[in-house]
Amino acid sequence: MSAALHYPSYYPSYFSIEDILATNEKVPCKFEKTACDLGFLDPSGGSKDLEVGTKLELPCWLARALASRRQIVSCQLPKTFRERYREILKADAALVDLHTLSPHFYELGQHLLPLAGPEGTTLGLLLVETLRERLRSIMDTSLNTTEDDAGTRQSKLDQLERSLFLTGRKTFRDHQLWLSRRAHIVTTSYMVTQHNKRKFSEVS
Amino acid sequence: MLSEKALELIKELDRSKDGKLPAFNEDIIRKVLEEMNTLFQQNQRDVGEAAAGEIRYFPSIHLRHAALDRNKRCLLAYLYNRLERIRAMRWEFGSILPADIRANLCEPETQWFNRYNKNLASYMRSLGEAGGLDLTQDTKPPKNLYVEVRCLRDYGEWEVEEGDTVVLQKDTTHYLPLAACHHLIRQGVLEQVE
Amino acid sequence: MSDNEEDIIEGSDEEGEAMTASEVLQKLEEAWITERMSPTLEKHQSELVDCMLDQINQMSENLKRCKKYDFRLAIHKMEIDRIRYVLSSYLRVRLEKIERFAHHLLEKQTNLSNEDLSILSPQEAAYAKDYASSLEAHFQNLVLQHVPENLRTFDRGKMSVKPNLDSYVFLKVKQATPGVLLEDDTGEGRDEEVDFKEGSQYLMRYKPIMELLQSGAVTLI
Amino acid sequence: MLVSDLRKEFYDVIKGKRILVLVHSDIDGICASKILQSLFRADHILYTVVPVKTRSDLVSAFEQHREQARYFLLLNCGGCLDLVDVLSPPEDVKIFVADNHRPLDVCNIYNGDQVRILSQLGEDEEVPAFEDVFREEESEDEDEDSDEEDGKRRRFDEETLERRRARRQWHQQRHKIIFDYTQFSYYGSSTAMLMFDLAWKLSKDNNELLWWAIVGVTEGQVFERTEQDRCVLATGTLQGHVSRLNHQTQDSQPLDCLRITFEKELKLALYRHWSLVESMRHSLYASTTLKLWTLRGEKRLQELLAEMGLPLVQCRQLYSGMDVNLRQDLRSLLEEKSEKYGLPDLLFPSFSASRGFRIKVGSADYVYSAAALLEPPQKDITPTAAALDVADCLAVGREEVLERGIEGSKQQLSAIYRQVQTFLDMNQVISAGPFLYATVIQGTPDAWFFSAPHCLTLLARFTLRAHVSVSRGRKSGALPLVLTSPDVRAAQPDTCLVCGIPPTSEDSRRNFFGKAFEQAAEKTASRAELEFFDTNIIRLSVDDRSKFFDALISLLS
Repeated sequence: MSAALHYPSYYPSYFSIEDILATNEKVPCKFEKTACDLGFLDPSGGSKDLEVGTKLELPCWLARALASRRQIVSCQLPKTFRERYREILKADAALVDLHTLSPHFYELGQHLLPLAGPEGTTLGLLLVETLRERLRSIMDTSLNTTEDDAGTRQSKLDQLERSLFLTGRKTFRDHQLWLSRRAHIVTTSYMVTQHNKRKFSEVS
Repeated sequence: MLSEKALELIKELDRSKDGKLPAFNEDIIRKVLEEMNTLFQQNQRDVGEAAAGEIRYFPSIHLRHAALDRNKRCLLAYLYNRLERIRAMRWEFGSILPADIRANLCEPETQWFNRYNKNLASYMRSLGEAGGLDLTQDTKPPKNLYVEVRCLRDYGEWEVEEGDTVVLQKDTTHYLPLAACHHLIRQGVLEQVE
Repeated sequence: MSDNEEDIIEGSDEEGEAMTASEVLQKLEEAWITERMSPTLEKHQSELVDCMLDQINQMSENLKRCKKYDFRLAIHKMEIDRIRYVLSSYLRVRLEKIERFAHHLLEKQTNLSNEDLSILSPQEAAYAKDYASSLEAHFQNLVLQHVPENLRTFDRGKMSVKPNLDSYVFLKVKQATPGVLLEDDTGEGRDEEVDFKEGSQYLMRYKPIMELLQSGAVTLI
Repeated sequence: MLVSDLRKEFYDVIKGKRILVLVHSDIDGICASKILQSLFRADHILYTVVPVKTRSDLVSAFEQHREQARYFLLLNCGGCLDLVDVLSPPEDVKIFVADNHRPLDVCNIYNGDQVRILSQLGEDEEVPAFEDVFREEESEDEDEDSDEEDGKRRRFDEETLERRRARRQWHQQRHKIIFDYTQFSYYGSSTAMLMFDLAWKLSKDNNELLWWAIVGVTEGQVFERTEQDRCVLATGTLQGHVSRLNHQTQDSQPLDCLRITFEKELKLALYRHWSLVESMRHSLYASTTLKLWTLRGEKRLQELLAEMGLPLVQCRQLYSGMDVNLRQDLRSLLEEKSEKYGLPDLLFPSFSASRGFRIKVGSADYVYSAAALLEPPQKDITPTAAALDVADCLAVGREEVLERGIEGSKQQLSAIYRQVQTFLDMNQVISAGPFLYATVIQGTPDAWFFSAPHCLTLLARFTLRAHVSVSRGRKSGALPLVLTSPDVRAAQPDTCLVCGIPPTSEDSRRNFFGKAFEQAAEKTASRAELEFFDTNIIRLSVDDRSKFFDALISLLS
């Protein structure tokens, strides 16, 4: 059934692996209230409780939970989304190695929106503008890269961009196949091929 | 940090793309469940205190609860994504999985797979009035009734249509009705020649 | 077309609306393409499916009477294969969505006032039910029954997978429709109105045209 | 029985049935099979194609599929065996045979209905008359007594005696006739050509099928299997088809389609894919005529190139890198000088295929490539898989397989060249009296190449030519050569392959070694396997080698 032709756009759900990974990125937080008996979460501090004013990098999912209602913590944007990097991205977004910067750049960015406070609008624009800047070259390379090059081309892309890149490649290949009148050829299931390959390499 | 074990499960799935299915990681699941129980008990205790008026416990309760939710999400996502892959395998390998893949399924997953098989089969049977429609066939738009195929491994005698059998021996070439040999191509026994 | 051929293709089709087999097939193909392109599950077309399934079964039966190695045999068989492919592909895509959105679809189903509005065919509904409950049972069995009490529920509202109605789709207008309201998705109130002209094609978000699709005024391409 | 109308008596018979095709792993056979497969597909005739390499392959393949099909077609195998005897087919099974090996077994030729031979016999092929090789025991009375009918009735025992004498005489005569008939093994016309002819008669011929027929014919030509006059005839016929199917102008056809041209071609192996110098060195004809492995030969080559005005640098780089002008003039330049340098046959009429903007490939290049694929240097490729590779390399659009074969062929030719040089340097070609004799020594690194029948034959031909070209006496030209090589490909250790080829002075390509090997092995009870359909090659136990050769010498003296 994986042969279905439609490519649903990325839309995270409760079970989305990507989303779980993205929400695990760290966000700098400051405790505004004391959290009793949770001192062990701060490897540098030795106290039993997490005192008011403790600065700690918390995963995004936790930061959001604590910042939302009772404002147990206050958050800062991770440095990738702060002024300095924003300038770099504005200067020439297409050249930035987004993967090293933040492998889940766009997705994390969206999760940060409620935490960004007054910077929210800027952050939102940054996400849109960055993708807009980079999209053309992603599309271009995904359709015009040799199989060997594809790996290096991908290495500087964030997760969302990668899925766009791969979708582009697959569509391109399917189109090629169709042009060469080979689209109707029945092939061995992808999983079966992979499975046989693995079995073969285990044997030899 | 809390919920780190649970994340390991997710990372494990993330690493093993390409349709692979790693062995069911019961060990980590147990550890996550233990963490959850500990968090829960600590919260029970603090909730008791809080109920008695100690509002300073609220932040910790809140934090632990978030971790409990996160753990639950990771566990369910782990199960869900594994089932997704197992489901995909039904369409790729057919109703019987290769032994080494079966070995990586836990018992409830095997049961789920069987139930899925049954449900799918009865759905396909219910289509139309005359015996249903096999949806695992016809994966590509048909161009020819017959196709030339090559046999990739020794498979032995095989019935093409009623009464008509062919011996499928490695490196032999055959011209056969596509509808009949479709699933053997999907399973990697035959290869369609262009 | 010879009488014989007519006979093979037409079979017996007396009841129902007066639609020729090729009209049914055309409708089915349209539904198929729309289904493939739509981000969510469209209304089922069981009548078309059943009709076409009947048709190919009938054709197969008729072909059995034909002489073997009649060259027309190959052509008719090919036709059957092609119809069967469209049917299978259509039903496969639906099944994939039914599985993905099982809980979501079932919930919609229960809120229905009229059975005719059902998106799922009766068979599909049965399938979805079993699929959804098999997932839940699996979660219960392995995780939920072992976690602290207050976490044991499978919260359908929060956890079920929903379609992305903001996806963009290509569409073709079949009936001219003036004044289609396109809400601004950034929420800044820059809503727009578009007049759909017959035969024109658009690329836009799915949500605003959902109803037009259901009414048959547009079709996805 | 012999079938003359393939369309009526073969194609129409199997239409609508399923047919099992057993094809010998040679290029002509595979080409023939590809042509047929294409025809069968057009008519929805279900088939199974099984490649076979040896006689036991044939028997086991037949047994395996006997239950599944009623119609069998044997391509380039089995014609020389008494098929009813060897395969014991069930009564309702029909076996069609199209084999380019000769002589065809008389039992097949005179079989009533079950075995049907599609190959067409040439006018020069004389098959013993039916009554000379078969007679029914009951009817012999009348036959023998006829001339005595008018005489008076003799005494019974005298009559019996006479009859016995006659019978004995008949048997002796039969033996002689059969011996004469089977003494030489040789090749008839190409089976691929035969199948193309069928395609043409069915109006289903096209350039692709024609190309396969050309490659099939070219195999017989390049490896000097088919008699020369037959080659000329076949080339003429093919040329007719080529001009018929390629007369449209280039513009009216899609760019990517296959185009075939007929032209004079250099008898140089793979020169379009190699450097000119390398190609000449590794080509049997040029290399042995100019003695390119000697210092003098090398000088003569340089002289020749200089005279043609070809800079050495250009000739040493890949042909594709050569100056375009030089490439264009190469053939005419070489043709001018060929006479002077003793290479009158350097050019021969041949065919080449081109598709789109890809480089032109000669039919001989295809043959070299396919031959190398058939006997791959990689140890993990089974013979059956190799046969499929050959089928692939012939397919339009599978240039990468062709390419692989060409590279493999270069390796093969280089190994042959090195081995010939060793033979000559070490004086390892020895006269055994009635024939010359050479052995590839156990442990030779290239032995893997030579443990395959086709490459071994090539080596034998190269060795004999080279030897004759350097030996002073006239006598060596009149001697055949027997070459042995350790059979490192075989499953069982300590066996070798023995290959015999006719003398160079002989115009005819008939080969008497098949029968001679058989008799020598029989006489000495050697452990020999006469397994190959090319009977001039056998597999022999190393321990039995000396007694086998003693017998062979006495047999041929």
